[in-house]
Amino acid sequence: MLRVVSTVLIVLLAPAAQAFADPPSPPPEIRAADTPHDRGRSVDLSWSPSASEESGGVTRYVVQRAVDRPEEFHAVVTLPAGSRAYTDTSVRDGVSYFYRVRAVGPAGESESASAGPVRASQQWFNPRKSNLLVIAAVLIGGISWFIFQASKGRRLYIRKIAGIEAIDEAVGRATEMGKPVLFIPGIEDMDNVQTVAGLSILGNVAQLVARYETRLEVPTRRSLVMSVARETIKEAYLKVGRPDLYNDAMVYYITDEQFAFVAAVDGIVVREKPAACFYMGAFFAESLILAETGNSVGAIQVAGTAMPTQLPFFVAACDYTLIGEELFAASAYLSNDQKMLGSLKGQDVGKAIAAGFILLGVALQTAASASGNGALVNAARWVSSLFRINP
Amino acid sequence: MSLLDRMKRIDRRILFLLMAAGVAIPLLFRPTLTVHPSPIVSRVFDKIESLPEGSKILMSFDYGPSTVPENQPMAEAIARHVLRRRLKLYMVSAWTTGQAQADLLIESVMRTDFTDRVYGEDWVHLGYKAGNQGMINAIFGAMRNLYTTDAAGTNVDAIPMMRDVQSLRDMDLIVDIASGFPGVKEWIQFAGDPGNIPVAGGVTAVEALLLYPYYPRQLLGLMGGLQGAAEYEAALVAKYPEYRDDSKALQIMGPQYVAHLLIVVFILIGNATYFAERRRQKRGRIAGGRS
Amino acid sequence: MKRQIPLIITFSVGALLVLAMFIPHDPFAAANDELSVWFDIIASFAFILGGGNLLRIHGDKIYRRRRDWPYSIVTLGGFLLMLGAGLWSGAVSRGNAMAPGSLFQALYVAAYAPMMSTMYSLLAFFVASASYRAFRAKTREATVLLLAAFVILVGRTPVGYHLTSWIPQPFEFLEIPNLFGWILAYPNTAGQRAIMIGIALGIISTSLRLILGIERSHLGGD
Amino acid sequence: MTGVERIELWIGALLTLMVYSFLYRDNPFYKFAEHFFVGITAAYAMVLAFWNTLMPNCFGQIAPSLVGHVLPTAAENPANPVRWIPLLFGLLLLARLVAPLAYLSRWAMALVIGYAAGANFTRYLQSDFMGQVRSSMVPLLVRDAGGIAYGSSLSNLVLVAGLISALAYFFFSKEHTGMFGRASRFGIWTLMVAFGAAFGYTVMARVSLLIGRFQHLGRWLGDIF
Repeated sequence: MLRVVSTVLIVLLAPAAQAFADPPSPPPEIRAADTPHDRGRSVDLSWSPSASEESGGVTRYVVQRAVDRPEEFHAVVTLPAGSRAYTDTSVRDGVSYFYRVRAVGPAGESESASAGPVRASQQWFNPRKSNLLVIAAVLIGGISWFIFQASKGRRLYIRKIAGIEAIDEAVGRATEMGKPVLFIPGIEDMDNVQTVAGLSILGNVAQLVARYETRLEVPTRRSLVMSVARETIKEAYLKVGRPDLYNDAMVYYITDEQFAFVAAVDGIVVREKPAACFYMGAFFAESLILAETGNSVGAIQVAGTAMPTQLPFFVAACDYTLIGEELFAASAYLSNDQKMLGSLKGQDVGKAIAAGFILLGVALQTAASASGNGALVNAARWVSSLFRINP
Repeated sequence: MSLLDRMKRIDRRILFLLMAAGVAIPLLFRPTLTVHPSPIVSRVFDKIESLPEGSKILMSFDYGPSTVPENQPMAEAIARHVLRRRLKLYMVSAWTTGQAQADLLIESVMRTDFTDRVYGEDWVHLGYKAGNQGMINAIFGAMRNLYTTDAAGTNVDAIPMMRDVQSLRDMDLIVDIASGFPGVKEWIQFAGDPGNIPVAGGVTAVEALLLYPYYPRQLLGLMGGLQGAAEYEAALVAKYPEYRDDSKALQIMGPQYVAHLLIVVFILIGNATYFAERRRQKRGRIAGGRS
Repeated sequence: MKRQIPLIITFSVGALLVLAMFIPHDPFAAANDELSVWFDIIASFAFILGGGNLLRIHGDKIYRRRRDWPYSIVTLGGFLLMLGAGLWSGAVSRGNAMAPGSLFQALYVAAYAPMMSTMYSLLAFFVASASYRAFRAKTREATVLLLAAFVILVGRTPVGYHLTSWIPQPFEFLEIPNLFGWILAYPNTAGQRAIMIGIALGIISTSLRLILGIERSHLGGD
Repeated sequence: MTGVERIELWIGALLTLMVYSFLYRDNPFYKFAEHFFVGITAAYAMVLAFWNTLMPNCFGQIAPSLVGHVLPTAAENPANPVRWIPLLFGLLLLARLVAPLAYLSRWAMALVIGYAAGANFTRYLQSDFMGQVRSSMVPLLVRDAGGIAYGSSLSNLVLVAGLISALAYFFFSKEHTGMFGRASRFGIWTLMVAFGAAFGYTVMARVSLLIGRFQHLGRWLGDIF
């Protein structure tokens, strides 16, 4: 049995063994250059494959590097056969490096000529991001223009946002019933812009609450949000002339763990039985737990979030929901600050640009696909490349 | 009280009870089901299948115990696949709770099926770092800015497979197993897009929908929920039949299906009640007008 | 002054990070990396601030004998137990508080993890009650939502396959499993994308307002 | 099962039942579990932040030799005095706990907000604005080997029409009347389809969680009997 196996193996491996008899031929060409448009500490290498690679004579390539002179090479990395390029990110800026690639096979190894000297350096501008820069500039320009217009006193039209009237109504009802208002500014930290939007809506709700002398409960999941919420509410109470009604205890930190926070809020809801619940900010899975618990005590619920995953649950379980961008719009709208409204108008410019370019791209793609015309294909490709992320 | 009134005012605790029974009963009987991988899952499997030996895979554990039923089977299937193919596995976590999940995976995969793979050469556990997307941004620039040691406190310079890793750009694939923020989206925004590194995800069903718009250009592929996990397991078992008994997701699809049908029935009854009620009101209004 | 300094800090940090996107040269590039770590460190202090507030709130509740005050003892007990265990476990195992076998890790496995998963799993029940109560074809929009949900729900089960497998070949796209994929890939993507583009613009303009100091409600009064 | 594992299983199962009791109504068992949960999680976050971030990246870089007693690796790196700055800001944050100095915490807050605004600005512009616009440039006429692919063409039309009209819905500076109003109405429908799909898709996730808990309780019951 053993003999049969070994005979078969020898027969099978004989042709291959012949190919392995000689060491692999060296990679014929190697190029090394500073990685363009980067922050330095990086060199791009590329090489042509060893002629022995196709016949299986190469199993791996070893990239080697020398400092200052093309002597004393040290291995940097070992790469599998088939590799053609490597980016060495373990170099220092301003140092001269030489590189060579060693092809290693079953029958030995051989080295390419050395490439270099090459020096890594930092660049002052990344032209690959120039389209991003242009689009950013256009958006910043658009938003700033309308903010400027607004600050000069030009009245800007902003349509009514459906959920906003509901806020007034809900606070009103809580007052009539003598029950508290619950406000949750999302469960994310201050590094989430939705939290900022939620807090500016809180500022508005707090003014209503102060005016009606209703009770307000704001449990938070983040201590930073608690700090900011206190500042916001204090200012709102001051604005409507009721600083006497404010006290720190209405805003409190619970815990950073999402579901422990939810457990506590659920407890608050069933024990305090708020007549109005507001959920404004970033929410995750807890959206439905909160909304169903709020519903079970008969509260009017108004939600607003830019978390697409949770919108369906709020839309289904709450009385009113601010969808996505409406959350940001509502925070600007409620502030009644002309500059904020101006920036809202600037956002519309962004949407118009998006829609315009999508339609242009679609038209060109369609025309190109219908006619097969080379110029149209190029035009379509060019328009699409304006929005490329990774050139 | 008529049936309609009773249905309208049904105590929600009865619905809760039905749901519990709908899951518990099929869980006891365990029916077997067949699952076929969909393209969005196959793309992840095929990518790992096609990478040359020694390629570097970064796996981020961005979930906690609460989504273990969905996320852990995905993480295990990926880890098995990666180690089986002799690729290098780098484990990190952007969630406080993720590190413990990685430890559990080490127990159930590395210490049971792959005892011959060496820590520090075939796989490494770097642990949790705070900072959410900031953490991704930081290791995208330079890995050692944050990860000076692995999870056990060993200096990374003493770990062989960390020697040729300077930044995230050195990775051949990022697989993020996630259930929220930060998650796949942040890995795309802070690593995949700026560095042109392929990003694949394994997420809860909730998150999956949110990520469809990134697929296929910015996101290589995606396992969505238990179904996605079951599909990946099915692909893995088709290629490596020895993993049949490890397929946790495939085994609990039965209760899933029953619960789905139960919810469909709830929606149907809810609507039937609503329409019956509306008809009654309409009839009442007409009658009132006549008198 | 109380307001000027924070506004200057916000502007410099925000503008620096935006510029770093386009300027890969130091000091911008290095500042970008370093700021990420700083943010991380400040966020860690926020946890301490949180712990401090927790002690204060529950201590006050116990001191004043507010409603349910005995439960505040439970909170404080759990807090101090976990804190002590964590600091101890980390100190004895080179900073790895979650080292297998430590008290901290045991508490995590025994109490933290099960309660977290259980709270999360309440969703299965609430999804059931919400589908009974809220998913009703009250308006045309609600009907569209309901139909889409219905197709996806059924499409995820083998029933979806059996229900419509009789549909003849040219109309096979109407089979529920096919419809399921189509809804996800097209109308769903269209809706999600519009939301994403809108949100991106909302975030861009809010960020801009923050950097420029136009939005400053978070800083409170003077 | 070891003794420790058995204790863990029992504590876990009892706490699970206490939380589930909330589904019936609020009760002392739930209150106990809720308050205990809040306490341990707040400490958990603090502990991890301390050992994983503050010690290695802040204190360990300011005073390596001092921290080195507990965290030996910290002593291997030279001191990095730049990290005094975030430490200072972190302490300013804690000034919130001292009433007269509370305003100083705004400086730290300002840094956090500046970081968030700066980091989000370009990221969202890149991935969610540009990336999504680009991916939407699809031909309305798709060709395949056999000529025109009507199915894909129609699907692309649905995608583009749905997207543009949903964008119209989010247009705030124009009254939703006439042609524009009809477009935004169609936009709402597209959004509703997306929401419905999300709801239907999510159910699977929620049920998985419940299965996970039942399996845990099943192990506990198995241990009793």
